[in-house]
Amino acid sequence: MADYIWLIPFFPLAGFLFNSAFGGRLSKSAVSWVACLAIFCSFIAAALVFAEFLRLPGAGRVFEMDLYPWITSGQFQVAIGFRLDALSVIMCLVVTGVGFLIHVYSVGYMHDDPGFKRFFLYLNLFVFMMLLLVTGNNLLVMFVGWEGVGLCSYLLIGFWYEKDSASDAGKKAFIVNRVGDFGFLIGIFLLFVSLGMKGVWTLNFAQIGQHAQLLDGPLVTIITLLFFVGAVGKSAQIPLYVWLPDAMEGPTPVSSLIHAATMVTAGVYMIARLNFLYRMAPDTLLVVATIGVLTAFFAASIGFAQNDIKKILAYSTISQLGFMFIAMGVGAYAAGIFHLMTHAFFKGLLFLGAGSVMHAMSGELDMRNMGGLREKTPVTYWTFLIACLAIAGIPGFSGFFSKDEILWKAFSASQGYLLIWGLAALTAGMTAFYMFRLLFGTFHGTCRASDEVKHHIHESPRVMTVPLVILAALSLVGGYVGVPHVLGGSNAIEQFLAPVFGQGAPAPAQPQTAFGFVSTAWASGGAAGHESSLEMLLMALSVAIALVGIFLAYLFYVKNPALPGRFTASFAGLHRWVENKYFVDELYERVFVRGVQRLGAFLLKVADGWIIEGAINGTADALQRLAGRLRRVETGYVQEYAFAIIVGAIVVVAYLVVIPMF
Amino acid sequence: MNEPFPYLSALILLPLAGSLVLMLLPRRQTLTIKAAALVLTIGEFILSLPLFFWFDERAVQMQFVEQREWFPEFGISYLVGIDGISMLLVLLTTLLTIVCVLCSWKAIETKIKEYYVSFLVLETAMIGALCSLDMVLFYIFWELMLIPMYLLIGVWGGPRRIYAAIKFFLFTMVGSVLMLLAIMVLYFHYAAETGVYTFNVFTLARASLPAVKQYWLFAAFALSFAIKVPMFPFHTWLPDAHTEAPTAGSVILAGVLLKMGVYGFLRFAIPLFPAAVVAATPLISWLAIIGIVYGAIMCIMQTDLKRLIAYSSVSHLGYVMLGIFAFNMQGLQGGLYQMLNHGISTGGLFLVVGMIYERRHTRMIADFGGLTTVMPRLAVFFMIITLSSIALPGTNGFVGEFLILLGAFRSNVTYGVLATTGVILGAVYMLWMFQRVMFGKITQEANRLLADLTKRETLILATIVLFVFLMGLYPGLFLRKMDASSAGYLKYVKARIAAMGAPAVQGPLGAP
Amino acid sequence: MLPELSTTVCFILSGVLFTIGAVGAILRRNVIVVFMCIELMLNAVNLVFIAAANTLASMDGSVFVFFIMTVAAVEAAVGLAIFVMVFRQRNTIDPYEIDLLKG
Amino acid sequence: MDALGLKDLAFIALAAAVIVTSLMMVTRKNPIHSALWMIAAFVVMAVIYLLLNAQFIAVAQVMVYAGAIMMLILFVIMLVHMERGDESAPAAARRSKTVRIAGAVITAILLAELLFGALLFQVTGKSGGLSTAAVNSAGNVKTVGALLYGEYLFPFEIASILLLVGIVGAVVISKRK
Amino acid sequence: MLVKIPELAFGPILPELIITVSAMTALLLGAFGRRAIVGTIAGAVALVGSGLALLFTLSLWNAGAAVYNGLYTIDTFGTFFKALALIVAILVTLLSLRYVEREDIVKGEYYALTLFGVLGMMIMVSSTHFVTIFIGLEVMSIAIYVLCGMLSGNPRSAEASLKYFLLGAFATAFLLYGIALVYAATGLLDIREIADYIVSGRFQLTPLFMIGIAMLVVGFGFKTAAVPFHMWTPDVYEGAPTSITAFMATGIKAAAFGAFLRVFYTAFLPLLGAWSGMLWLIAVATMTIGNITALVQDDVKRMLAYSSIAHAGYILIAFVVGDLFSSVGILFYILVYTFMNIGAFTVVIILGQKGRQRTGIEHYAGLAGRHPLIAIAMTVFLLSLAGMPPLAGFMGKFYVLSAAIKAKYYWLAVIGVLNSVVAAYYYLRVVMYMYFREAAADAEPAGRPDFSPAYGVVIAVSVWALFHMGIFPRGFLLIAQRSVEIFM
Repeated sequence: MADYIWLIPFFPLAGFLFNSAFGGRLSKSAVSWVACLAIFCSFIAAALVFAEFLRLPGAGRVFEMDLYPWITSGQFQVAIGFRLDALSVIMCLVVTGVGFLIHVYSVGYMHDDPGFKRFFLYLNLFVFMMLLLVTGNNLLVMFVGWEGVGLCSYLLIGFWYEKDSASDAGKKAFIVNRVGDFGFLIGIFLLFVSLGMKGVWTLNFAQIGQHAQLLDGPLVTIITLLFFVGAVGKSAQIPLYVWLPDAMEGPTPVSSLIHAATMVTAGVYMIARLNFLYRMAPDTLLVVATIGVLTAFFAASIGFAQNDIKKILAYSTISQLGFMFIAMGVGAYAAGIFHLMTHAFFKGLLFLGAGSVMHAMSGELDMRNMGGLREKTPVTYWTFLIACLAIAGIPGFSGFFSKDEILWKAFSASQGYLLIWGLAALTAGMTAFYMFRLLFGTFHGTCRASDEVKHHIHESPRVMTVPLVILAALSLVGGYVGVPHVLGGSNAIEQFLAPVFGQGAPAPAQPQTAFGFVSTAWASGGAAGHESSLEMLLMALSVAIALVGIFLAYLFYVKNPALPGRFTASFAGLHRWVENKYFVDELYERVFVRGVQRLGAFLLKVADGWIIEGAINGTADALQRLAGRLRRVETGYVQEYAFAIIVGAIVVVAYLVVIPMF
Repeated sequence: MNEPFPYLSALILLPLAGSLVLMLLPRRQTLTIKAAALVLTIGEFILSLPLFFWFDERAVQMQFVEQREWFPEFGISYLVGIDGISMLLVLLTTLLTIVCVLCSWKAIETKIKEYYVSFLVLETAMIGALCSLDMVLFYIFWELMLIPMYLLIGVWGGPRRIYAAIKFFLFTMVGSVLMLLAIMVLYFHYAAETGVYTFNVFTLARASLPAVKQYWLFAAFALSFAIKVPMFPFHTWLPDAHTEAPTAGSVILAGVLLKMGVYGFLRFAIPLFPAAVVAATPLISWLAIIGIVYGAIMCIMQTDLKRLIAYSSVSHLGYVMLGIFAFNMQGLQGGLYQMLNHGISTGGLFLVVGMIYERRHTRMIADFGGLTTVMPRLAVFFMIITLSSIALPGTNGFVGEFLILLGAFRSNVTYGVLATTGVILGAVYMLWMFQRVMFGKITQEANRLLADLTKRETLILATIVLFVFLMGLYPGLFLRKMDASSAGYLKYVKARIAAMGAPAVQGPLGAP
Repeated sequence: MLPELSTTVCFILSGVLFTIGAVGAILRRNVIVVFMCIELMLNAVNLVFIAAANTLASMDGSVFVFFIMTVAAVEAAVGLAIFVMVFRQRNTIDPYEIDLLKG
Repeated sequence: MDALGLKDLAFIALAAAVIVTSLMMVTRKNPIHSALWMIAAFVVMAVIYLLLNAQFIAVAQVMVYAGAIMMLILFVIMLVHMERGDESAPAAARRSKTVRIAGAVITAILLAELLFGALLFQVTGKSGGLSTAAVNSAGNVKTVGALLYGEYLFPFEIASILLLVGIVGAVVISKRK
Repeated sequence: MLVKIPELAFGPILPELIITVSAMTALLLGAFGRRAIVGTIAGAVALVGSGLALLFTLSLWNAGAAVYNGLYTIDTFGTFFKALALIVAILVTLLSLRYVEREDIVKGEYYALTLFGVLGMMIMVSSTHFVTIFIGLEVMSIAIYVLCGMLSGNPRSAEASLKYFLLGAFATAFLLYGIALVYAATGLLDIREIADYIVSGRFQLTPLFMIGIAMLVVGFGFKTAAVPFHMWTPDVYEGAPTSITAFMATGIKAAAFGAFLRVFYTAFLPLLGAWSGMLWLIAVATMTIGNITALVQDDVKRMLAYSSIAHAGYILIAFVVGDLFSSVGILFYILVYTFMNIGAFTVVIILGQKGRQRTGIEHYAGLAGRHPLIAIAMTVFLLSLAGMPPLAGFMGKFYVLSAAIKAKYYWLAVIGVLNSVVAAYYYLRVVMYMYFREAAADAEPAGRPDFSPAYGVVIAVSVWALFHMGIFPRGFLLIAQRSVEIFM
């Protein structure tokens, strides 16, 4: 079976190639069938592997194969190779599963779009790249997928290329990601070269894992930080999150698939994949956790003041990704992956729901022009509600289990910190607030849309609602694979992932490092013990926070709709900042975009123009001027020519006779 | 006599003979001329294929060597041969020339005969320069490249073609004449040392030059090659030349001519002057890095498509130089590979721009926008080539760039990190360019009526794209060919450096 | 070996004459006078030959002078013909007015 | 040689005369006057040649220069009506001052250099076999003639071609169309 | 008694005799017939004469003899230059056939004078005696003075003649002064004897002698158009009939260099160190001023004049070096240079019309479109002048420069190559006009070029020679080497 794992990414590629070759001649539905079928095949294949894994003992749950040697240059030898283990198979299932649903949904959603076929081409390509990313057995194949999904993201964000905002957003996404890739690439180089200097020339995950102990601490810290820079870019963390909200310019299924469920989690996956390195670099983990929690909080705060439903979801995604990074940062890799999975369900669902709303509202996105959709689009409403509950962390829904696991780990793990937990918990409440603000604003109250729009409001077709329902079901039950021990579950997912992450065991002793004193100081308050009572207490606390958030939202947007206005009026300054996303985009625009442009203009004018060209043209001009002057010596007067001869004679005589005499 | 067929001589002479045939054809029969040129270039390509397939990829030494006495009293001989380094460049040349002939099919409407004659002469010169192992022979071909290119730019170029052509010519000539002197100094030095008069580059490399002399001679060689590459700050001829040249001229200029500079470094400057190489490595690396970043920043500011691509060449060739001067296997192979890539992808970009230009007669970015709507097929090709140019994994550009950066990183971490910033900037200018041309709404009425690619154009671009992916996904096919040569080359250069008693090149050289 | 005084005088005289001729040739504004100055320079040369021949007891100098005089005669013939031709065309033989060709 | 002998005095006097006459030739405004002064200078030089034992050349000098060339020159001067002297062309007027100063400077330097050589003159040359006495005994003209028709026959013949070229040239040039 | 009647050896001077006879025949033809056909016959006579003379000259290749009491010499060096002069004569006569017709030049005298000029050159380069050199030089010069003025009724031609005559006579005085001083210092007029004398113990390097050398430099510098004795060149080249300009630029320059080389390398080579520094300066000044001034010339003929000055500078590079290698370079360069210039001037002639030279660069605009073959030929000549491989101009530069490098005159070589870059600019400027520009709409009608098969022959021969000497220079270099071996 191991020899056939390359088929998993191959199916979508085949779909892509088939459609690009023959798509032009096929009907729309045929194209969409091929596309969906390709993904479904992948899903089946992944599921088969998963089933196989369940039969195998923990240690044997690794399939690895090299397809063919890719780049070979001296000691640098990299193959196109694949690796399926517990981690990647889960990722595969999520990607293909959610991906399949979204494909199906898209058949309905994109039905009238002129770029229908192109859309499915991109989607298939994307799934291929994503699968490459998660199944690659070495860093370079992963990087291929990494860049590939970036490309697809670029293409899909700019899908409606005629809209300037869309193509701008695509470009922004790509470039910001490239900033991250810069770190990622350097990380790869540094890792390869440092290992190479110890005699191990490899980029293969397994081999790196084997030989990771050859590297010394500071080096690992630097390498992991560099990788994290890549993750920050791809997973839209501070300071590189700015592309994700803009990415909502893409068609909504894209937002759902790429910018919520799969691609943006690639950073999380990468850290999980390289957990053996991160484990060796506690300082990096601290940075990861800090960035994660700050992003979570920061994005959530922006989510408060947005009115565009997709933007809110985008910030929420950023925020949730922050949670995953908290998990990574505190060493709770399994919890992070768990949250990744549940997040894929409910956030995918939320976006699809938003898409359904747009479908109903003739493309309207501004929450202020919605309201009261509950009756007209019941399926959307109910599925949306389930997703909101899941994301808010209401017990029983999937988000509850995964998020609480993270919070608990943040509190309890040896790398966990009270401050991080506190901020994360607060953010969880905020999440509940703005998600319900969204829910209430969209589905409750009176409809604020124009009459014409109002007239058209209708529930989406079956092909769209069925995926919604399936995802809703997953959002409901998806959490039960990771029911913690304290609630009587077995935390199946953590166990399943154990071969990859070890038994969730934290790194033994914290080496003293530069950050050492800080982390000890932070850690002093946390991790008091593992008593289940404490865990229960914290769980209750977080549920309470979530409920408070929901209540506040209810208060503000259902009970007393005037309140928000008054509230914003009294905090006008703060609101302005939040509403404008703290002017970060403007800052970046001013510093980087215009900075580079100004530098470029300067260089073009001064360096190229004045200095280099100046020197060259100056020489040419000087020659021309000299030539003009020499030409004027040639006066045409014969006696002056004779004069020159005499002068020449004098010089020659002087040189040959007079000067040697002295 | 069982002499092997002289492939290289045949390759060198076929286009020249072809150009003579073309000259005899009647001027009016343009179609015959074009067809003849096409047949000739395709024949040339087919003739060059044995080089690839019969190339012994395990052999370090030169292959397909031919040596004939030319001027024995002076030690000038007709000595040609190829190794893994030059072989692929020869193939690139023969391939791109076909593409150039095809893409000129409609674009060139005046003086058609002269145009193809120039092109064929240029091909002879390029292949000759790549195969020459005698320095005088090399120099002759090297200079011979100038004239047809000068005419191509000057006769069939854009509005400022005269300025550009002359600038191109003079820039290149300044460097090359000094190189000629350096060749002579070396020649006489060796003769004084051993009493043997020869221009054979491998024999000359055995000369034991004092370090100071090496510095001077290397400087002369390096200037010549650096102008051709072009390295910062000798690059200003390139934007003008590219902008004004006809499409095929730009393609061949970017595709092959610029590589001649790098090739010159590899074949001549580095093996001949090891002590100077050691001393100059930091300088050249820094110039390369500045070139990478500087070229990229310049691209951002350009309003003319061809100018933009020209500056991107500065950036890309900066990578190549950096890789080669890393003096390790990855850097060298990456540099070599990137040369091929650049030929394919930048050549492709020029082709695309040329196709747009043929339709609209403008290259100003501001005149476009939204072309995807009317030219979807072009958009696909353009996108792929653009992505290849920004080194997206899976395309050819990635393999080269990655290896170069890895090589640079191995030799000096600072170089590696600084050069990697080009990855970001590359995406910035390329995507911005693509967006401004292809995306958005059509703002100008003239663009609304543009026709999509014809079959001929599709064929051209499909060839390019085929290589983009072939070289990106299965680089082993090509890397293998240069493996032995590169390893042998590095071994040789390092032995030379060691023999000079010079300090090792900065950074961990390691084994190849 | 110092030569006789007369020889030295002749050499000095020749230098003076040559200089007078040369300077006259560049200063006078009549082509014919310029030509006469050149003849004077030739005579300075002749003087050197004769004086040297005398001192060195060699007749080659005298022979050379004979050839110089032949040449001078030929030059005079051709030169004056050229002056006449120019004068016919331009009605002047001021060398400062004969400047169609310049730059 | 103890004191200045008569011969030396004569040389110095003749030299002075040549210088004066040639200066007159160069400085006269009227070209006819210049020509006449030139005849005077050349005749005085012929005397010097005589003193230097070059009788043949002395005679030839008078015949060729004073006779042939001068007549030709005078003839041409008459022909082109140039007896009125230097004309002042505007360009010349502009330049005359500079040219004069430069001319003076040049005169000084050239003279200095040439005299520098002449004053340091030493007889280092290889002596020929023809001492004055030997030449005189054979006859100066005869000796020259023997050389011209003997050793120097070849250039002598070429000189005839040269004269032919001169004649043809002069005819071609001065022929009116 | 003293009369040493030389052995009348006509064999060795047969070429000279043939030329003389041909010249006189042409003269007589000119004198007795004025019809067009007579002129053509004169031309034919000149051609046949030159051709025969060339054959006989070449047959004398291996002969080495000093005839006429040592006043005339037959050796490989002289033969080389004689052959070159005769080749020039043939080519110039060929291109004159149509040109004199067009410009209505009196033909008999024209060919006669041309042949006399060639005779002068032949004598000049074959002499080892100052008397013969001088007489030869004068035969050549007088003929050329006249030829310059032969465009009757053309004030420019007359002016060129006047200027060349005045300055030529002026410079001759310097040359003679030099000879006289050398004579005074050595008592000798035979340059081989001078050489022997210099290396003998009795010789003293006196200022007088050095002034003599200096004056010789001035005299030869004038004939070879070296800076600062070059100023006549552009004016005279521009004003003279173009065929004569070609003759001057190639034949005279070659002959002058031949004599210059022979005198300095035979007589003064032991004193190389004393005068090579001066020539270094002159070489640099000549190249640089020639090239730079050529940059701004809008008249192609005048541009070629400056270029010929610059080329004299390149030749002087090798002259400075003074070894076998460099002498070979000089000869080869002169050979190459002859063909490039003859070719270029032929094109200039073709583009002219009666009474209008049409040498302004604007007349070359769009030539490639109108007359592609002429344009290609001109391009070949110009590129060769610029020193582009694989043309002979490159090989010429190559050898001259390598001579400099070999003798470690690095800076001279660097200045030389940088100059060649400057030169490339103005040569390419003409190419640019021919190919890149279209003739201005308001330009006078171009008319048909004045073409005749004879021009075609000249151009074809030149192009062939340039390619042949560029690609297979070996034979020519070996010949050159044979020629200069007599000095070393």
